[in-house]
Amino acid sequence: MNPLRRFSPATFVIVLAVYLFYTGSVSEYDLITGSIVALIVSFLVDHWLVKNESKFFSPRRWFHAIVYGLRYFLIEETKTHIDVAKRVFTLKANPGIVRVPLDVESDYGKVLVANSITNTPGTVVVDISDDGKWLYVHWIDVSTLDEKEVKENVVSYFEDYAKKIFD
Amino acid sequence: MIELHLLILVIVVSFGFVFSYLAMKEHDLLKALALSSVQSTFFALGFYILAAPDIVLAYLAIAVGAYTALVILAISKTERYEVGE
Amino acid sequence: MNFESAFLNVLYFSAVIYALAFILYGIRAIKGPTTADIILAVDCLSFDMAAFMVVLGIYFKSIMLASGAIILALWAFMLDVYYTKYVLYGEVEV
Amino acid sequence: MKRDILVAVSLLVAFLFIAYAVTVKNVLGLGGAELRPLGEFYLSNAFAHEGLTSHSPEVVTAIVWNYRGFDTLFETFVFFLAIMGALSVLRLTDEQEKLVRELEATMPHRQMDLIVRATTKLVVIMIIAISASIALHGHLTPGGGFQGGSAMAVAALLLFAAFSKFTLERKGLTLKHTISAYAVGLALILATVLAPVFLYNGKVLEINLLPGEMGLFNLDVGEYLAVAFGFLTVFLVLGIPEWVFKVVLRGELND
Amino acid sequence: MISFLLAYITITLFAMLFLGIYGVATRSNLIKKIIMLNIANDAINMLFILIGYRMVFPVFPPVYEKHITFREFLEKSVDPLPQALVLTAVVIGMAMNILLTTYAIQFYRLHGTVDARDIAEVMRGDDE
Amino acid sequence: MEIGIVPIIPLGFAFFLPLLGYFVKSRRVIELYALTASILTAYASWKLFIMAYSSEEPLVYFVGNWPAPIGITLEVDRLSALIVLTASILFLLAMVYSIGYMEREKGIHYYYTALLGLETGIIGALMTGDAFNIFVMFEVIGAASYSLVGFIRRDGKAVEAAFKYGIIGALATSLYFLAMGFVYASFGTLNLADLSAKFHGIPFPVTVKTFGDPTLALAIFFALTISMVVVKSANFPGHFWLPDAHPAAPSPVSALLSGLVVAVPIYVLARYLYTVFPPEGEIRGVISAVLLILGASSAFLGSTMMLVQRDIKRLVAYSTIMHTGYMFMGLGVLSFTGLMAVTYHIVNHALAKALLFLAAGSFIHASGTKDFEKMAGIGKSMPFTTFAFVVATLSLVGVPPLNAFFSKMLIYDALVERSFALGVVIIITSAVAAWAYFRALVYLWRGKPREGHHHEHEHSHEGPHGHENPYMALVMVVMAVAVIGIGILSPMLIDRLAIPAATQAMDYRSYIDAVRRLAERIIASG
Repeated sequence: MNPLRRFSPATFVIVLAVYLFYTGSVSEYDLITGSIVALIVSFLVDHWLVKNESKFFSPRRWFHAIVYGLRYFLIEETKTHIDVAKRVFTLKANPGIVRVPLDVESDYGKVLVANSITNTPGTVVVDISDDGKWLYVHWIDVSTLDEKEVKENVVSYFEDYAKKIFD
Repeated sequence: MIELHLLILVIVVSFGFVFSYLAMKEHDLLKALALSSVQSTFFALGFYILAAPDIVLAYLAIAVGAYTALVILAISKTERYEVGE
Repeated sequence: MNFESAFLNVLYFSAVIYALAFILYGIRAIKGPTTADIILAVDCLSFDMAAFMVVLGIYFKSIMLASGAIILALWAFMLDVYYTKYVLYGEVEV
Repeated sequence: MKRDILVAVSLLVAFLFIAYAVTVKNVLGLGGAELRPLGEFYLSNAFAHEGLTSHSPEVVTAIVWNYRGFDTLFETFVFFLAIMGALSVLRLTDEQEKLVRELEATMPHRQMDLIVRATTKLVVIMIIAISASIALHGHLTPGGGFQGGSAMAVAALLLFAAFSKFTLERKGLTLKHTISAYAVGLALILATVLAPVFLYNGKVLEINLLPGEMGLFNLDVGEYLAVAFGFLTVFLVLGIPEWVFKVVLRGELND
Repeated sequence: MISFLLAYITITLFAMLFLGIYGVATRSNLIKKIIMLNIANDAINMLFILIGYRMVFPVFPPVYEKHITFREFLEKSVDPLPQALVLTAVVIGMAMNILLTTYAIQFYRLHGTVDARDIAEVMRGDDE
Repeated sequence: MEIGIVPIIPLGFAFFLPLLGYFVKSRRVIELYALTASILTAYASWKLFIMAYSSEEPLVYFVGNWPAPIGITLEVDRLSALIVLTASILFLLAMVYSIGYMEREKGIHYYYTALLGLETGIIGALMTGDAFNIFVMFEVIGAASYSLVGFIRRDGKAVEAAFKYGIIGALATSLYFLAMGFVYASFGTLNLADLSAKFHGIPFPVTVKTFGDPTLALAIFFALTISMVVVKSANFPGHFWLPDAHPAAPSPVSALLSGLVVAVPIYVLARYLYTVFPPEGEIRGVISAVLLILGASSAFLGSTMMLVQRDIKRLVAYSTIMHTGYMFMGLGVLSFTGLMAVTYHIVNHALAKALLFLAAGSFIHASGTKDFEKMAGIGKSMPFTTFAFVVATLSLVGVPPLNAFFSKMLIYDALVERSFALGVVIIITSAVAAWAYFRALVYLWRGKPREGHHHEHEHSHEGPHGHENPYMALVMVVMAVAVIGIGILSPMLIDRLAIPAATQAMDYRSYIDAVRRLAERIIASG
């Protein structure tokens, strides 16, 4: 097999970026050593980290990722924080674990959805089924048990973006 | 202002002492290990306050990383509970 | 009131809150009836500590000290994975 | 129980004596604002342009590998001996190794769930990059070979836990490779230590092979490789499932 | 104030050291012995670093950065030698941990116990 | 020759032995590699010995060309050169012996790696002139000896002994590390010559003043160091690991552990007590009394426990406790005769005790059991081994023409200078030990083979062999001849070796000056 096929440009970029970020300086020495390290690592890990290189370098996906990040941290987080704070003071809570279907195909998309759900207060992902099709979510206010409505309330906002970014 | 550093250190060593005492008294080794990792984390903060970034890097990798993994491995290969007095 | 002093005030405030959180986590780690409680407390304590370190780093105006915080956050993740795997499967590296 | 009390009482006496000496007499000389002269010497000379300098702005690394490099060489040796001691307890002959492979092939692989695995992938890559950065910047900013190497080892441990040991072994990471890489790291250190003796009739550990600030680079890289693969070697052998090892050991005991 | 705080810190650290020694001497579980040994080592390391600390503010780590003058660095930086020594000791401590843990595991494989009192019985049984 | 390269030789060879062992399966290659390493080391230490004895001052070597208080100094005087030579020769012999003894063990490269590591640690600890470096070297010795004790991993006793030895040794060296803290805090330096200069009020470059309360710090330092030495050299309160650890190791390793490893802490204590901080005033009396009491009690303990042993190696191990007790008593006198006697006794004891363990190991190798009541009558079929065993026991008991007699006599002289009662301790314990050895010898030589002797083989881990291995016999004969030869030449050797060594070790002024002159020159030239 052609050894050059093992080289993964996306991994190279990620490693170099992390290296420079941690070092905190962009001198000649850093660039050279960083590139060498990134080259070695990207040959070693093959396409294990990033399966599809073209997806990684697509500007459209990056744009969605940035938009999602801003909206998530500025709007969604604030909303849920206020909601949970209200519940704390009024003692209105109806906790329970619900099962939610998951439509995202890629692994990273699933991780993004699960972590986004966990990071917003009020909802925590407890488990994921072995085939990756179902999420088990602990929800502070189980208002409905209908699958579609649950999905609408808990997952769909994140999932739309996850699909745009990773699928 | 140096008192601020020393006050944080006082908190660090007090927590360290309390948690290492608890670790000694605990019969469940997994819990004892968790308690001693609390102590390690506080000590990392202590090294940080004492202006020793090199030690912090080495100590964290050792005490929070490799050492914990090693002891969990040992517990999983031997017994989890210490036999009481 | 200029920006810097306001920022420092916020820092003071957050440092105090982090320190209070230490105590709460510490209580949970001491009391925690099950092992899972203790592990969760250790985990939260580690991340809390990392954040506290960053705050202190800003306060002392030293970038160097922030690198420890990044490392601590990463290591705490490893600690969780190990505990979890042990509690779930009994053996770790299989 | 009686012995416990005896130990406690004798320790308490020693503790009281030391507490008296440290607090009342201030034996440790704490609380001063002045440096000890030796420390001051290191601080003012470590990165000077001439004189007894080691050209390194990171004074701790300068002491660890340059001024007191002999200590650190032997510290690496202690680490090496400990790892070889652990391996000698867990050693496997060729036949036993084959038996272990056969038995392990029958085992289910317990990976953790999808979310943990995907997160681990990212975190591991980050840790590898950070560990390399810590190690290669050892002579400029806090860090050094040992810190970087142990960080790298933690990345490997994370992989062991989230995926299984077998996943890595199937990818081609075996004991043979780790031992070879370990030896490469040690060879780099030893070459840097001994080269001055043979090259220009210098002394052991008189490091000026590379110019200026780069002097400690070799040792950082060597120690990084040595520590990372030393840890990996031990954990690869320790990770053999318990019942497999017991079968192997029983075979040996019955011989 | 400073001397009181320092006295408190050192005494607590020494107490922790002796707690660790007491634990090594009296706990019967081998893994527990290792944990207590580490606690004792941690206390010693912290004491060692404390020796190199200086009562100046702000205090710098012994790493020269471009944005401070050399004179300031010399006046405000802590003693680097104890840190270098502790670094050596930390590595050595980890090496010992690896070795000791391996022996504990191997003993469990042979005799099915890691408790010192059981070990004494096992050993007596072997002699006869 | 470069002095600094002596401890690097075994280290460098040890680094690549595991790799070699992993890829080359032939035993001969590995044995040859290890032998080459130890021959080179022995040659280098012979050169070192010649240099040290032909030079008036201690040899000084600045590692990396960093002068004294800044870098690490190797400082070799006659005392350390003598013990380095003994050590490296013993290691060479032990490795030749191991070829025969370990012929049935698997994973032999780990064994030789640890053996070379032990050699590195011992040579390093003897040569170094830096207090903290001694800590590192103790850990090297420790790591190597723990892994050697536990090498026979199918033996539960060996593994348990290795763990016990490991945890107590790690704790002891931690205490020594704390002692370093006190030294650095109050004297501001770690170099031995510099410490001595500070203690005697002699000026030294770079470090100029002391901090805190040096007298009290010195007291705490001695308390911590003595507790470390007590544990590491197996004297009375810290002796409990030795009777388990030394017999459990393979016999050549037991020989080295008993002969050399317990002597290194004693050498270090001697260095501190005689060269660096010769105690004065109140502290002198306290240290002397502590050492004498501990030494006498461990001598009594060792000799009485010898009487009740049935395991031949445990018997010899208890004898080691007795002899370290003697060395402690010799140090405790704090006089020139004491140091000279201890120096000479370290060399003689190393040789005789190693020979005794090797002979015992040879019996075990041949009979497959450790119990000498079960190996009754074996002596007649193994003439060389029995000869070696007899020579070694007679020497250790103190029979006149053999080597240990002279050093015991010197220790006796030193003790009688202080008090007659202390001399009596040596006589009584020697007599008890003689009785214990005699009992063992009678079994080995005169005893009738017991019924069921051959069934014992299955349970022992070192199976039966039947005849004397040529490598092992060769080593034992060489050593027995050395024991007799040194004994006969003793009056001359004491004059030529022991007295100059002790004189130079007590001459702190030349010890400091040798370092200071060189350091001042380098610092001035910048």
